Amino acid sequence: MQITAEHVIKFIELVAARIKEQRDYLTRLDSAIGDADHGVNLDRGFTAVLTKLSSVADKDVGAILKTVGTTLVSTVGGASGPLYGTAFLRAGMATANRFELSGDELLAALEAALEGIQTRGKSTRGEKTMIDAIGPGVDALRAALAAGDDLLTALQKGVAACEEGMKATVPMLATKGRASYLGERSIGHQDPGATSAYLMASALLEVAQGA
Amino acid sequence: MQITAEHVIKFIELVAARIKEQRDYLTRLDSAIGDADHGVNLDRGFTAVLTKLSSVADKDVGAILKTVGTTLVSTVGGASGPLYGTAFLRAGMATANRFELSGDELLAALEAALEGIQTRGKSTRGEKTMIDAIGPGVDALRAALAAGDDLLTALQKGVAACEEGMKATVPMLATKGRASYLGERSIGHQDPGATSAYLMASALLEVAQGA
Amino acid sequence: MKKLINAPENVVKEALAGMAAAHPDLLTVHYDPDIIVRAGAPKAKVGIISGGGSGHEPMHGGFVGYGMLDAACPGAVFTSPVPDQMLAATQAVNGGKGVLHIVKNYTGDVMNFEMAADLAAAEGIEVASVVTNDDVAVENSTWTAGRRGVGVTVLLEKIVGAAAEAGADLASCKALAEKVNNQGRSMGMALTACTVPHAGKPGFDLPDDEMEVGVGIHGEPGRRRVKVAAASEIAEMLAGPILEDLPFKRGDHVLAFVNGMGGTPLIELYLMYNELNKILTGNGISISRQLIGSYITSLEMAGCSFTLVKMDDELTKLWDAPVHTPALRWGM
Amino acid sequence: MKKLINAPENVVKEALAGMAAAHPDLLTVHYDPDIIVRAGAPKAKVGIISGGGSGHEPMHGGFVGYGMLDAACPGAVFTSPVPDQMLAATQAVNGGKGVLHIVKNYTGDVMNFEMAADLAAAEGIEVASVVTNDDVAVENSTWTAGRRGVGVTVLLEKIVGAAAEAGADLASCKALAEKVNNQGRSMGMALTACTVPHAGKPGFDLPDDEMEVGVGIHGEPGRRRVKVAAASEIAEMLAGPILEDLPFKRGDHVLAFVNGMGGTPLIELYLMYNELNKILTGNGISISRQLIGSYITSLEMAGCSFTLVKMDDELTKLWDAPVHTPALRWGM
Ligand SMILES: Nc1ncnc2c1ncn2[C@@H]1O[C@H](COP(=O)(O)OP(=O)(O)O)[C@@H](O)[C@H]1O
Ligand SMILES: Nc1ncnc2c1ncn2[C@@H]1O[C@H](COP(=O)(O)OP(=O)(O)O)[C@@H](O)[C@H]1O
Ligand SMILES: [Mg+2]
Ligand SMILES: [Mg+2]
Ligand SMILES: [Mg+2]
Ligand SMILES: [Mg+2]
Repeated sequence: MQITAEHVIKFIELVAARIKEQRDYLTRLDSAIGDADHGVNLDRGFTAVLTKLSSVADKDVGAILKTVGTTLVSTVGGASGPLYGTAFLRAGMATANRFELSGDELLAALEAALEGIQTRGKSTRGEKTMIDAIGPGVDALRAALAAGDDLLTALQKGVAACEEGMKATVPMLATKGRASYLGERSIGHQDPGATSAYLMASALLEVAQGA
Repeated sequence: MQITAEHVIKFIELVAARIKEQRDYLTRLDSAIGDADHGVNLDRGFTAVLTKLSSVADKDVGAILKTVGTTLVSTVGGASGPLYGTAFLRAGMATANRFELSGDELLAALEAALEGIQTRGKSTRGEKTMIDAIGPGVDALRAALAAGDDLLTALQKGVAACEEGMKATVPMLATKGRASYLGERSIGHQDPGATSAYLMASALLEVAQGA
Repeated sequence: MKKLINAPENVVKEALAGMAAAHPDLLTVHYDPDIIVRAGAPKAKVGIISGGGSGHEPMHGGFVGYGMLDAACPGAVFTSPVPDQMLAATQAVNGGKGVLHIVKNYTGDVMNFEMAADLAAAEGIEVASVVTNDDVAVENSTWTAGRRGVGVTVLLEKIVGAAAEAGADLASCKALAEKVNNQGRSMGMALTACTVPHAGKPGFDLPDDEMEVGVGIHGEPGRRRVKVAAASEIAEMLAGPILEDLPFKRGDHVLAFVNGMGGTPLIELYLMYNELNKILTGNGISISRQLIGSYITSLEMAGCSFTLVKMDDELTKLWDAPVHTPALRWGM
Repeated sequence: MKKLINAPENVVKEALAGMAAAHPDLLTVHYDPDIIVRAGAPKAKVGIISGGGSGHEPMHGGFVGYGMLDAACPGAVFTSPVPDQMLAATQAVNGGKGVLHIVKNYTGDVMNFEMAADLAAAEGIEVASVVTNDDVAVENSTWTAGRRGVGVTVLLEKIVGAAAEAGADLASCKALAEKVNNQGRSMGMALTACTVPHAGKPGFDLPDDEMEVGVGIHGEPGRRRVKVAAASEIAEMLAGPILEDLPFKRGDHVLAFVNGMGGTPLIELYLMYNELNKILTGNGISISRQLIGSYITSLEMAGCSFTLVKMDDELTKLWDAPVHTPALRWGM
């Protein structure tokens, strides 16, 4: 199977819906070790994204993702705005002019997104951030595709790894983002950004499964 | 029996002790319909009075009461400071140079005190203030003495009337003092000033009984 | 009770010590009796003094300085000061042209100031008094203690202070103060109660979905308790009774004062100012001057009050005149 | 949640409308992207802009005006503004002499300002940035996001704004800003949590007998939770780490800033100033200038922070220079 531009539109719509559903949950997580705005931030951003989607409905995957990225940068703010914004922008650059993505192309786009977050956030794994969910997810996807898994199976493995990565943020000591100000007190709480990253990953899988 | 200057000193000391004991109770009453300071105000005043008592220990009743009055005026503040201050000042003026008070002299001093409060506070009975306790108390004392009761019996009747007067402030609508700002909402609460007035009256009785 | 204090009985004196340390250029603090006296005030002017319970900061001590008060008398928290303080303040600022006492209409304040005025008069000092009573939440009836003095007091102290600085005599200062009081109206509300340090408990219990409308500045409950409402509705509840009362009409220019009660963030005060501005515009009244901030407070109470004073050229000029105090400063 | 607001999503815009209505002489508000721009600023000077989440009022919008900021970018409550705002503000204030971005060290603020600076640079506008990081509660380690920018930001905006007004070039403004940041340290504490309007619940639960020490300005918990203590002990907890850190020593003169978090009454701030003054005096450090009030806040949080900046003649002169903004005004 391939991921089409239409799938990408559905994926973005599903992410927007999931974020709205989970808005208060994400905000509650951010309230424990941050400033209680992560869910509100992303909901504001994806609500704005929804109004832009119709203008790119017939565009290529790259154009769609770039529009998502610039809209997030312009509406989310906080740490997650530039980070997710950059992620979608980089993924969009990696998929310019493509209307369908193979597994390897999808992987390349996700790698570009991860790379973008790390550069923008000057972060590495193990710092209790969104990349502790995205990183393992991308690794698992890469390994599965390399092992010859079909895209759906590979995505399933990727999302499972992403979920594990999200849960693994609980015992971590935060050394990036607002949670780092808490020092030892950041331990024992799940990172909100890792949680929203997992929500996005599972939305991607759901769209692929429905395809 | 007569009320001596020594009794008056004991009376003031007992009032100071009772006020300190009941400080939080008086403040709680004032919190319901006022500004939560009546007990604190009187405790501050009578604590200051205690430090002055030794300087008038061998003086006449008038000198003692005037010292109490000026000290209250200078340390209590609020509404109760000028009111109780004036009351003790006027009682002191009525007992100048006296070392012992007969029942009638005591009555005259209390009448002067009541008169002073009413003039200073521009208040009449039924407005939910301290004079709703003091007024009936003075009336009952006057009636008992006129009927030929001995001083102790007359004082007992006076204090009982004072207590009834205090309780009768509960259903009253306040039209003077801070409680008047509450309008109808002042109904159902006992007036703090009437309560402190009753505390003072019963302290006087207690000293007379011990005499 | 959570407060940045040491012992409740030392709160006022320790805060005064902080003021003395912070503003030696503007004021001097004297203790026992506690008064705050303007530093280096010219003697040949009418002295302007005010006072009241503490817990309303910056009022009144924060208004001592050039163009406003010559002295302030801070009582215990929410308790009128004692006559000794007003007498000492009157003596300290008297330069022979007389002293104006600015008194908020509360039984205690009025009586204590009256006693002080009598004592000062007995010393041959000419004293005049004005009693502010701008709170429309209280029915103005001869059967009650009358309306409370609230927000107008701050504006009046600025305006009359400017007149005194410019050389107005005692009678003119008193007449001006009465004019400002007559042309001003206020009303306040509270989202939360406040805790008097000595009492240790909030003055009233307010459920999470209710507020008090028509409160004074002493942590006492208001005229009525209603469900918490949107800012626009709260603005109507406050502005409505103010506008219904004398003396505002279409075409008027007003000084609009949106005041925080002590625990209200500034973002909410600006939001309320926006609501007030819309209401006034709808009534054909324009705001020619404004003051937004927590200037007459009730400890940490959350809530706000509106005060409107009808302005004319005289009042506008005096409002704009230079002032330099810890809490209000412009033109210098 | 009790607040003087209408809908949570409109809080920022409605408060901005209030600011626009209140201060047309000082500033203009533009919407989408939301920025506050100084009215009538001279073009031939370095533009000074800052920004950050809302909920910290008066910072930053209240500091727009003569001698301080040329524009401010208010984000959603406690959320860094987006690059579009900083780009628009940079364009609005650029007069050809370049624009200084004053950024508080938070991941979000830094990244969003960086993106805006890149975009502005791409348009040929010269941009320099300074990142404040004065909060000694956070360990200053390369392994963390570094220290937060807090109270020093306010003082820096005043001082650098004065330099820009006097004609300093972009490099000098940046160097001056770095000097103030290097010479300043802060620490804060909270007695209560605050509630982000959208969240509807306090950011943390704090028992009645506990407080948070080492808090930032975003309603997040602090470094540690301890039993509520006396003001004198709290003052030690805040001043101690500040003094242990660089750069204060006996004989120094400092600008002392006692800041309220939004829900703290002024009487408590003066009491805390008294405690701070005693501690500094005991350490041979003298306060040559002070600022006391709620200037960098966390909505209705109760608590306070101390900021000390080591002063010299240059900084003192710039601090004393005239300023006219909604929240700070003197000399004019
Ligand atoms: N430097 C960083 N690198 C990667 N992710 C980060 C970084 N800083 C923060 N994050 C992520 O951002 C999330 C917080 O986002 P959000 O609450 O929207 O922004 P803010 O922290 O500005 O309030 C964190 O949970 C974390 O996953
Ligand atoms: N005008 C008045 N005449 C008589 N008593 C009054 C008057 N005003 C107030 N009081 C009494 O004073 C009491 C309140 O005293 P207190 O709380 O110490 O002063 P304040 O009201 O200034 O806080 C009231 O309970 C009432 O009994
Ligand atoms: Mg956050
Ligand atoms: Mg009282
Ligand atoms: Mg009182
Ligand atoms: Mg945030």
